[in-house]
Amino acid sequence: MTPLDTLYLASAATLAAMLVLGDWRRAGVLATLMYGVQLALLFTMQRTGSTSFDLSALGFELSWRFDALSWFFAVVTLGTAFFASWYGAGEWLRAYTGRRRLFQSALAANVFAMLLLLGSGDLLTLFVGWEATSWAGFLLMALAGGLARDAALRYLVYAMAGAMALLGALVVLFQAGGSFSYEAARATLAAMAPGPLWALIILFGLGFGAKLALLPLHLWQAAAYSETPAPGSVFLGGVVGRMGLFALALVLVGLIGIPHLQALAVPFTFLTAQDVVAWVAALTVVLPTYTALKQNDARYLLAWHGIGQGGYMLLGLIVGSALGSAGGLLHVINYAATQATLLMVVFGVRHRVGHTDLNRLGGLVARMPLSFLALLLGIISLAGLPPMSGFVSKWMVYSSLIQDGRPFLFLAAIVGTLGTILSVYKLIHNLFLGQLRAEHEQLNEAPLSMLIPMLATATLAFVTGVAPGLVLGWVADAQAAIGLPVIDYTLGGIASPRASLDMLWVVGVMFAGFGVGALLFYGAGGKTHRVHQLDNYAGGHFLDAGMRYHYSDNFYAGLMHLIGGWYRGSFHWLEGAIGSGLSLVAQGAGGWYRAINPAFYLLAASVALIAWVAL
Amino acid sequence: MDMTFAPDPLALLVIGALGLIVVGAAGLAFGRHLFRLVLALGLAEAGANLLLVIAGYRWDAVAPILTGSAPAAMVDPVPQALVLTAIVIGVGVQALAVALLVRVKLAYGTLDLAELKALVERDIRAAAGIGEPDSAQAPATLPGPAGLIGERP
Amino acid sequence: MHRIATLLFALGLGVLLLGLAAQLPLGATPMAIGNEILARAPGEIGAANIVTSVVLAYRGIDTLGELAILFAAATAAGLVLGHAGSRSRNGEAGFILRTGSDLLFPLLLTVGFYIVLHGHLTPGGGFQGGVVLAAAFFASFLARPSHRPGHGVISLIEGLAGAAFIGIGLAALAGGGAFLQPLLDRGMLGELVSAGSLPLLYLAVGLKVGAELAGLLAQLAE
Amino acid sequence: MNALVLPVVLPLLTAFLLQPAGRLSAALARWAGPAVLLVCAGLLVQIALLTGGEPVTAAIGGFAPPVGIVFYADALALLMAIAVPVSALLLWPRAEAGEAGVRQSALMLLLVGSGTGMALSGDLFNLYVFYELLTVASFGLASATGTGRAYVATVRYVLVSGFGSLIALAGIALLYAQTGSLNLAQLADLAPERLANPLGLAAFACLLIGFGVKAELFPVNNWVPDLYACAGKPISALLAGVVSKLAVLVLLRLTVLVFDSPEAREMLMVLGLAGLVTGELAAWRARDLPRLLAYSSIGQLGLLFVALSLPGPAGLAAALAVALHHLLVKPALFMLAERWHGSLDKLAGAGRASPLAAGLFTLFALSLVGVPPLPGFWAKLLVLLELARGAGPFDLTALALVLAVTVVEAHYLFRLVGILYSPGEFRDRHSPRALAVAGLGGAVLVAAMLTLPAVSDALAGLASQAADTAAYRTLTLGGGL
Amino acid sequence: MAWLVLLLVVLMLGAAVLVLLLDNLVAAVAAASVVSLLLSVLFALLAAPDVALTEAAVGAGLSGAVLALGLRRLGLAGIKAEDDHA
Repeated sequence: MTPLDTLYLASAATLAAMLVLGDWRRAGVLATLMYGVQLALLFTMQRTGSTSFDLSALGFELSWRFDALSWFFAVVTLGTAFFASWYGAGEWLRAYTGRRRLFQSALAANVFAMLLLLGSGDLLTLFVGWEATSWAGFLLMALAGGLARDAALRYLVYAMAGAMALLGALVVLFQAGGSFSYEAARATLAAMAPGPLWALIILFGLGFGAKLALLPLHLWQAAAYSETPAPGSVFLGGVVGRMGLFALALVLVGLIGIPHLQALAVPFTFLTAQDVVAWVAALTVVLPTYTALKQNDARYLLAWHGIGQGGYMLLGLIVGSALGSAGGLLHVINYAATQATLLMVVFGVRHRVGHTDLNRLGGLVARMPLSFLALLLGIISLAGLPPMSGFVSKWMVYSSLIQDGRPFLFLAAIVGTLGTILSVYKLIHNLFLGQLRAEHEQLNEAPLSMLIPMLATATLAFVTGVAPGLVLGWVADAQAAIGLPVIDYTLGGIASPRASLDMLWVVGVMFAGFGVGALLFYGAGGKTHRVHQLDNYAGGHFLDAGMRYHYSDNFYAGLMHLIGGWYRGSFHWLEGAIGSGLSLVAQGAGGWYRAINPAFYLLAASVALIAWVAL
Repeated sequence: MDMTFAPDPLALLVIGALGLIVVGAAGLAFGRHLFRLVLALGLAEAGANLLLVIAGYRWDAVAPILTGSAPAAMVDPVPQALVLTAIVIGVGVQALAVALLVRVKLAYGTLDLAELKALVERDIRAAAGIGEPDSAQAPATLPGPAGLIGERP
Repeated sequence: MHRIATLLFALGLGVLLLGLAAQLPLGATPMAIGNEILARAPGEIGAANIVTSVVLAYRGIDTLGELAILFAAATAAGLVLGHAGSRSRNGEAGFILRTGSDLLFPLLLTVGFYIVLHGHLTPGGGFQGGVVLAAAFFASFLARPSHRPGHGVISLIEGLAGAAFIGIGLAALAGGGAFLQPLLDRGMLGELVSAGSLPLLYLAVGLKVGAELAGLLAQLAE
Repeated sequence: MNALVLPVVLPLLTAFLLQPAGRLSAALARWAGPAVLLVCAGLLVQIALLTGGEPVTAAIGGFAPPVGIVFYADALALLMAIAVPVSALLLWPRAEAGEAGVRQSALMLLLVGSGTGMALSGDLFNLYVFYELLTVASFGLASATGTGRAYVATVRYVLVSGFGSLIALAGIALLYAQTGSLNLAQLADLAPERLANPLGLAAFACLLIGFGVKAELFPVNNWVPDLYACAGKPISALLAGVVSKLAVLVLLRLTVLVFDSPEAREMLMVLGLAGLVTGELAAWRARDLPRLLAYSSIGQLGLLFVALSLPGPAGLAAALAVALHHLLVKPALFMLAERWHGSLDKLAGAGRASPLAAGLFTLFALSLVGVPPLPGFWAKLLVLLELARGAGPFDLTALALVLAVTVVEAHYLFRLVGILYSPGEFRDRHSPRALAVAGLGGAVLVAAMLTLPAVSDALAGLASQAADTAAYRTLTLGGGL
Repeated sequence: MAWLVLLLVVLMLGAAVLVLLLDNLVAAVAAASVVSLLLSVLFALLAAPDVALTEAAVGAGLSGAVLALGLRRLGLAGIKAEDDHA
């Protein structure tokens, strides 16, 4: 029984427990504990290890093994699962009206499927894990029914299209290489001619891009992730999208290798394969972020950011330098913690208020201060400002872009970050700042069972921000596992000769500055005293309670008008075109069977057949 | 046609057989009235049978019946056995088809294929309980661009 | 437009088939099994009409299949027409038809049985004789629609004749040989009682086809 | 091994005697049919155990092939032969009173006898006769529901089958004119030098259209949707399940033994792809369950024809995997359709009303789409691997189309699963037998999944034996009794 | 012999086309029987007496009777068949 066996057994046991005890009142707590056990198991085992059993079917071997990369993603997965389950264990579960057993087992199935995917020992097992994750995700998303069911169905179409592209690539690779194992695949890919290699890259890109929601395939994610029940949405938003990144890292970087991508040129242009992927990632950073700006529901806003940050991670990874790829991989953990915190806060508000429509909220800071604090830490990390962890990984990716001499990509990243800052401000402003509405006067803080995990992930983001070294060790091992140059790091940050960062100093200086400012202010006898919201003077007269002076409706209307023009749902048009084109063809296909006089077409078909035979 | 050139009888027969099949097939494709389709089917089958018998014919050979006289070269008996079966199959199917036509006439009162197709479609939809059949409207296809869910248009 | 298109297709199909048929080895077919049967049949089966020996001996199960198809068609027609608007036609047909059918009935029966029993000697056999028998019963039914041949009797003859055919086959199987293996001695070629069990088989076929078609025609004529 | 003929002859004998037996006692007529089927199934299993999978032949009438007709029973033929009586027993139509009931049982017996004959026979015209018997029997059974629309659908089915059978007859004529023989083994010997020309290919095309009618091959399958929508669900399950596989088995024998040329395979692939694409797209637009299943059956058989066009034992293994998987799933789905009435949007809430049925439907949908652990995935994987091995222009387009169509299939199947589990009041027709058949199908599917290594070895053995033409020829022509 | 065959084939094909073109269905059935009859003569010429007898008895006789009875049953016999002419 290798350690990996015990991990898989524990995960399977969790699924079984949830299937059996799903409806039990304390099921949420049990699930959280079991995820905790799995996390502990993961930490006790070393980075690499393989299972003792492997299935063989039709002459193919299904084998599972862990390497540093899969271990790294497993940590993120189980961590997010632990906090999401904790978040959904207490008050939320009592208020949950859906079928508890189905929800708990769906979550457990998702975790188990993702562990299977992460530990896949060869391409066929990768595909089996990939399908398992897609279908478990579909089950989790389709739970809430109605709108969620449609969103889940749309996700399923994208996921199946991706899976089929992946299967096509696997099959072609198998025929060329003779077996599904990674080594054989690596050998055949190395020796492959540019033409088929491009086909494979496109197929793998489509396959994994569908789940990572890269640009052309991103329309499903926002709705699907937001309509899922709260803990599910936290888990999905936090980490499920990153499975695409894991697979891309495994295949594009691990099997094909960055140098090979750089060597592969796009015919008739001076772009290389690496540039193409980088630009897809860059566009995925920019466009969804500006769509996030337009969202009126906090959950959708954060979901659209999920897509943007996914593109960001791929951008870092594909740059291929030690600094860039470390930044990309580190961002997986940082963003998981950040997104989890933000989603927990938003769902906390939803738990209390009943909706998260940004145009009908405001001033909740007075009633939900701790949630406000968690959201504040989260948006600082999302925007990429010190002292939070988001800053560290964004800084690493930015400096690697500059070092590698890719000014336009850097520009795109900056524009993306600008969009992020604008939209997070909209989030915190419309939710917590401004005038408290009358109906929210008696609102009380999010329940304790939801508050603690929220704050825990926030502090986690803060701690990894202050001392990134704790996590960079895992990142370095992951880089080594897929053959990338390894980053050399210290507790405080990066110590490479060309760009160094020491967060301990940065945070120390920041707090020192705050300290000095506070000393000066309080030293000089300043006192702070509360100012009532209405103690204000606007537009020439005093405010009174009846008047609404805080308009959070259609925030950024001007900006929206400006960028609305050219971005008007171009991808929607693409999706719609494919949909209607397909239904037109289907109309024709159906016509064959509705033909009034089938024999006429029979005659035509037989003539064609015999003519073809004769020629 | 000058007399010396005697047309090769077998080629004529093949033309006859294929002609029958083609006329039958055209009748099947051409017909609107079910009864005429059954007739056309009978014709085509006759053509196929003729083709099968021709496949067994040998030049200047006699029928495969042993008469007391000297044993001359005989035609291949196997195709004839096959055609025997094929003809009776054809009539069996034809009789069943006519029986079915009687029932169709009783049920719908018409034997015109176009009308019947419409009537059957209406019945199937009624039996299944589908609403008004506006076949143009595609069922819930890929969720089209109903605007970004949750986004103010 | 539809008709022109159909004509075009018909002509196209015709030309193509003719093009293909030109390559047919007409008149000189490679009789791979034909010659062997022509050589072995008289000795091995003892029937003068070699086609009958092929139909009943060499390819016996084809004929069994053929019987079953006719039985299936009649049963299916019965199922379909079972109770469709069966208004029993009373009254007598015209005088000429009645006397004509009375005169013809015995004649048709003898011709029918002649064809059936001489199946192994002269052209004809169970199927053709059966049709003539059916015509005999049908003529009498046309003359007097009221008393149609008993439905029970017909289905009884039909069932038993079919069972007889298979029984003879099974007898061969029970006797150690293969299913439908020719039994009894072959007797003198050309004699009425020759070719072993073939005449019996053709008799069964004739009765079955006759009963079936009579029933079918009666049902259709209701 | 002359007892091989009994499973074909006994049902025919009982069918003939059913009518007179009905006179004696109604009970006898009612239970004679299923009893004989049990006996036949027992016989076949006993033969299978006796021969232990080694092919065995039975010359009809004692005449050694090629002169006489021969029954050739290798493992594949026996498997299909056993499947016929078993599925007929499972899908026996609801007993009707009196005359109609007796006639229906007789037709069912004829269908089983001819089906078993088609699986075992080794002679081309004998296959044609059994195929016709199967068709005529299915005409009667299809129109048994007695509704006006069933008659019209059956008439169209009769016309298309008639067209198919006359084309097949023309094919046999062309074939006989060139080779002078009907025995499959001898045809296999003569094929290389006699049938290599376009006329040989034309003969194959005619036979393909002829036998393709029941195998729902592209040009001749427009009778399928209306017939399965109007005929009784048990008979539709039987037709779509085992009967279509028998027709495919005949075509499989033809392609493996006689027409082994690349053009023939190309033709199969093109027609298969056409059936696959039109079937699945039409299913995507269907708005009532029976026709959706009918279109999906056309699509699945299209995939089967694509698999059939793959050369070599590996291609055959893929084809058998797809065929057996479809044989298992489709009848079960049709029986589920019997519990739920037609229109799709009327099925809302079925998940709550009959959770087991909805669960089974989801399981079958997952297997049809090809989700990994289920057998459906392994069958599709085999087909895709063989397509990739071919790597010709046809193969790659076929690969792309099969994958694209799977996405469409996933969408319409899981749109329906979504409807099943959406809230709504729903009461399904109470039919315990339908659930039993569907449950059995599901159980076998899961069992196949769990014992995958054993199943895959057996499949490989089956395929290599079926693909071994040399053994077929020596055993049949060598006069091995 | 060849001229006889030519005559018979032309007659047969003519009758076959007539089957499709005749408005009156009874006449069409009659034409079908004529085709069957000519076909049985051709079979006789092709040294296939068995088949000729079968074609005559079954093709001309039985199928003609079945179709005629069918017409009577369908009520289409005799009267000018209505809009069946496509």
